[in-house]
Amino acid sequence: MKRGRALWVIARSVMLEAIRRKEIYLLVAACLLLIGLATSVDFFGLGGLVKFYRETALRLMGTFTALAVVLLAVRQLPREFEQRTIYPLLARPLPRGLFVLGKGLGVLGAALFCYALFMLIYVPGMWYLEGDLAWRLLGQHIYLQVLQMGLLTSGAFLLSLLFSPDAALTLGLLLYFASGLIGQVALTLYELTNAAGRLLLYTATYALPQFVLFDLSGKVLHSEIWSPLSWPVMAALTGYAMVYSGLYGWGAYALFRRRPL
Amino acid sequence: MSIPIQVEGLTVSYGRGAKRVRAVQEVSFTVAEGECVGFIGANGAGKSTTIKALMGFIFPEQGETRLYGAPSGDPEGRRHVGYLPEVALYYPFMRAGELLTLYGSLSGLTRADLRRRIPIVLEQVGLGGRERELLRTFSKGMQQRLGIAQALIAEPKLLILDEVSAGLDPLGRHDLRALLQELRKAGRTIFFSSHELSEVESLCNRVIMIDQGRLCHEVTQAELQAVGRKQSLESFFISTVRGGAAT
Amino acid sequence: MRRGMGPIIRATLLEAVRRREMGVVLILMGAMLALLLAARVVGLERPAAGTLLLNLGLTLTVMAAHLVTLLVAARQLPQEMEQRTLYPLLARPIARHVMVGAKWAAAAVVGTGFFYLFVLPVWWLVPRLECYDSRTLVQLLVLQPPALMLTAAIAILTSVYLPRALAVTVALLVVFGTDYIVRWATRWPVLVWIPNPMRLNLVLRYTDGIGPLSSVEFAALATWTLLWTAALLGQAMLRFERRPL
Amino acid sequence: MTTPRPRSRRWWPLAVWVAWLVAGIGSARIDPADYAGGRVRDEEERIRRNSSALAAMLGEFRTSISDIMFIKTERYLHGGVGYLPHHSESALTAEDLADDVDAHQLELGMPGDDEEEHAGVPTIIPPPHRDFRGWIGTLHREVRPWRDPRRAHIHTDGRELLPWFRVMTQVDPQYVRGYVAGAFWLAQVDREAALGFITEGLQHNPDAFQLYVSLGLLRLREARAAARDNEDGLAVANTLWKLARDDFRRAAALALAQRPDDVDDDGFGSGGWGRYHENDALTAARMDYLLTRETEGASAAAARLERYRHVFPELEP
Repeated sequence: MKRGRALWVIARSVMLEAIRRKEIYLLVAACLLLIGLATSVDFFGLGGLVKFYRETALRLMGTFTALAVVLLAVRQLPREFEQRTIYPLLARPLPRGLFVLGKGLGVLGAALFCYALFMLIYVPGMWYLEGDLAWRLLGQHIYLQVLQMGLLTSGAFLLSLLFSPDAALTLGLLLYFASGLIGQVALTLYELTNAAGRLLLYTATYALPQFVLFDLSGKVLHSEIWSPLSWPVMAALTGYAMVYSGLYGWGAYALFRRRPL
Repeated sequence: MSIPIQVEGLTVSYGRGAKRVRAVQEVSFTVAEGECVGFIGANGAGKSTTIKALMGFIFPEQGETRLYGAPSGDPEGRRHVGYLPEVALYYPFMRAGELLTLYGSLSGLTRADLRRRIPIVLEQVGLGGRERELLRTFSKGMQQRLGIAQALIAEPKLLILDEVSAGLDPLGRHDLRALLQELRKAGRTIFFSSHELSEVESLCNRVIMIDQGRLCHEVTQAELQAVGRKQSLESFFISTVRGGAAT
Repeated sequence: MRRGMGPIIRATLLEAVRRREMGVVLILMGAMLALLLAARVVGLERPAAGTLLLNLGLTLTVMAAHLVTLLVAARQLPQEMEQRTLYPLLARPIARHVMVGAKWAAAAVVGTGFFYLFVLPVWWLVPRLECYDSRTLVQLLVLQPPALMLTAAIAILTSVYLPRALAVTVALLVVFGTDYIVRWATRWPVLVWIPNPMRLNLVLRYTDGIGPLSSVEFAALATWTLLWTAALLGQAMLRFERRPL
Repeated sequence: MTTPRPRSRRWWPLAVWVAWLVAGIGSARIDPADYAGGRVRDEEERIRRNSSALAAMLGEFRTSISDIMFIKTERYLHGGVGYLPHHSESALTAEDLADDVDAHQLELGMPGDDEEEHAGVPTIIPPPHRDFRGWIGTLHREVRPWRDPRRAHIHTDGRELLPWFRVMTQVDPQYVRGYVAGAFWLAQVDREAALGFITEGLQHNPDAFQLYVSLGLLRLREARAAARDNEDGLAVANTLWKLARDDFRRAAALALAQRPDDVDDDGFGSGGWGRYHENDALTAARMDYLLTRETEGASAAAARLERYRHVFPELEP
């Protein structure tokens, strides 16, 4: 119970900071502006065309949430060191592992807040366009996005302890946005390379987070064709996210634990 | 030669609308060549704001501040000034020598000047031989010493020091006092704020007191000596601020 | 160069080299070079594959150079203010706009150095199996420094108005997103007043085997970039001069 | 208030505004990506560039956003499944439209319509036996729209492609290909709107003969509908036939004027003239001949045929 409370207090402070610093609002505002631009396109006066809106909105929400998560996550731990706010915190009877976990949950909470704001716009937008919300697929998509944010947060924490905040930011954004591309290039290169190269590609595929696995937007978009994912697949994806988030998070904790303050 | 420091009717506010707060109101004073003036006041009285306005870091709502006749904000006025900020961190990725080279070159020193001056100022502040050390390894007190060194590097005619003895150990404070005495004797003009009133008492020939953004008292050397015979500057300051009687 | 710029540029360069982020990007770019080397050793059979690798390598180099420039530039002033290292600097007889100019120049120098460090190895490593116009390559190489100057100006401008993380986000959106946004300008003409450093990216033009820009086009593009840079940097200087610290 | 800015820099704000204003105006005029390959006005060039597997993956690296949108329409048509580039349905040219005036294929929406034609085109996400990633690959195929390439393609409602055609032509009004293909899909739901769309395309590209071909074909379709539906339909159809004939005639005239002298047997010539141009030009000439025969009689048609056969010997009565 006490630990739970400590977790909550730390997580809440992260969320408070995120919300008070207004960055999230700007991200949301920019996103909404772009979605607004998308809906302002007149489609020859035809009604019932929802895929354009769906795709634009889902793509923007995914991108902006990821941006918010990376921006928030990479600065959490380094800033505590830089501004020396970590001393009064760790002067309490608080294990360092709990501290990292609380920070991670806080970032996740802020990202969820962000995503919820987007959904507040997306869902009425779909109603307005009289499109099918495809709520089962959409629900699965949102769930996978949350898993992805967890993965991104733990990865960003690890990066921020290995590198300076700006380097971690650069790397985090690069890994996230180029993840799909890296995967596709690896698929092609695998055909071309020799045994050593193949081993390298195989290792990289399993070491790097595969963010492409958490983007169901393609199926949400064409929901009239695709059925929701089966439970075993959802379970496997959940397992993947848990294991990899756990590994990165544990790595971050291991570095943080041994770090002289 | 123009007057080192002139402050006339200085008023500075922070914030906007209903949250607007007057930090300094109609403050006027001057500091003449060769004077050593202490600037004292309680926390939040407006000392740092006045000094920042003097340096051109913030802009007055009303009034004017001048350094050697040039309005604050004009780089020319800062040509002969050495300044120590209230709280400053110095680039952690630099070495002490590199930092002083940076500040020295900006003040117009040549390479030859720098080669000559850097060991001297480091020695003066008690950091002799630490030229090659990275600043991230420096303690708070050492950073403060380095701050004094950067203020002195270009042999300025006027020194403006904000909370000069903050973070120094007793030995450091003693050394600092000796250094300031020496500079004063050499004819430098010194204007500094401090909470160490004994320091102010022993160094200054004039003390300016500020309370809630307004100048509340100016103590000349004669008065200071008179005060010194009866009571300490500290008790005088407390009675002035609390009672408002001394004016 | 204005007096006072040199030492500030030097200090910024020192920081860029000594802090670890440059190391990371260098490692990443090194990994990419290794990949290209592998492709060269294995041997590419289809000319189109060579072209795409060349396109990818050059594009990533250009983007990484802009990213580095942007991050270095957007960090400078907010960090100096946060850490209060700005006070001892501005206590010297240098004007504030010189300080902004120096920070801008330093970021552009870092980005340009980075760009040239990688663009030539990339170009050399990828087997070039199709016909490319080397005059276009020269133009590509010449136009990148102004493009990076523009990116630095965008980042500096956002950083004098916004807190650091926000400045980085907005600058990222402008630098990498404008290319997409301005293409809507036929519908919303006001969008042409968003700067677009990626317009000077001639990588695709080069890998498509298209000839160089005419001298008029080239000069127009260069002038356009300088104008943008001047406008943004000038605005940043004006703002910083008026900003209470 | 004291001014922190020295007098000498008072002109700065004005200079900044002027620079900003001029730079913005320049933005509208200077675009190094504005060349035949970059905006891919030339079909042959586009197919060549996008024909490799890497091209499909790195499509996002292209600067031509209209081209990216065009590729997107192909994906939409296949329910989001990404196939390696091939000559797919939405990549229609005016020539394809001519073969398809009845639009019998267009009541799509179900898989298996054209199995013969499309099965076997490789997908961008490889099938299990060609994927080294093991279970990550399996998950990838589950999460993303994917279909065994040996099976026939899925086809979705073509209407949903329309917003992209609208946007791509707004973004790049010179993207003739977008007008042609967009009008084709639009005609399925609203012929009036399709006519308007082509007309808009012609306003921006008065020399694009492909658009006149599209216009003629649209009128032809309208004429057939009129003849079928109305009581006095034949009269209406007659008028429309004449209008269509004029469109094809104008298209043929423009095409012949633009056609370079050195077109070889494969339809390649200088000035970016490719097989697609050649086929569209040929279509224009053929349709002009047919409609002239219909509306003006055999002798007038023969005269036109004679004129075109100087350029297209393969044209036969």
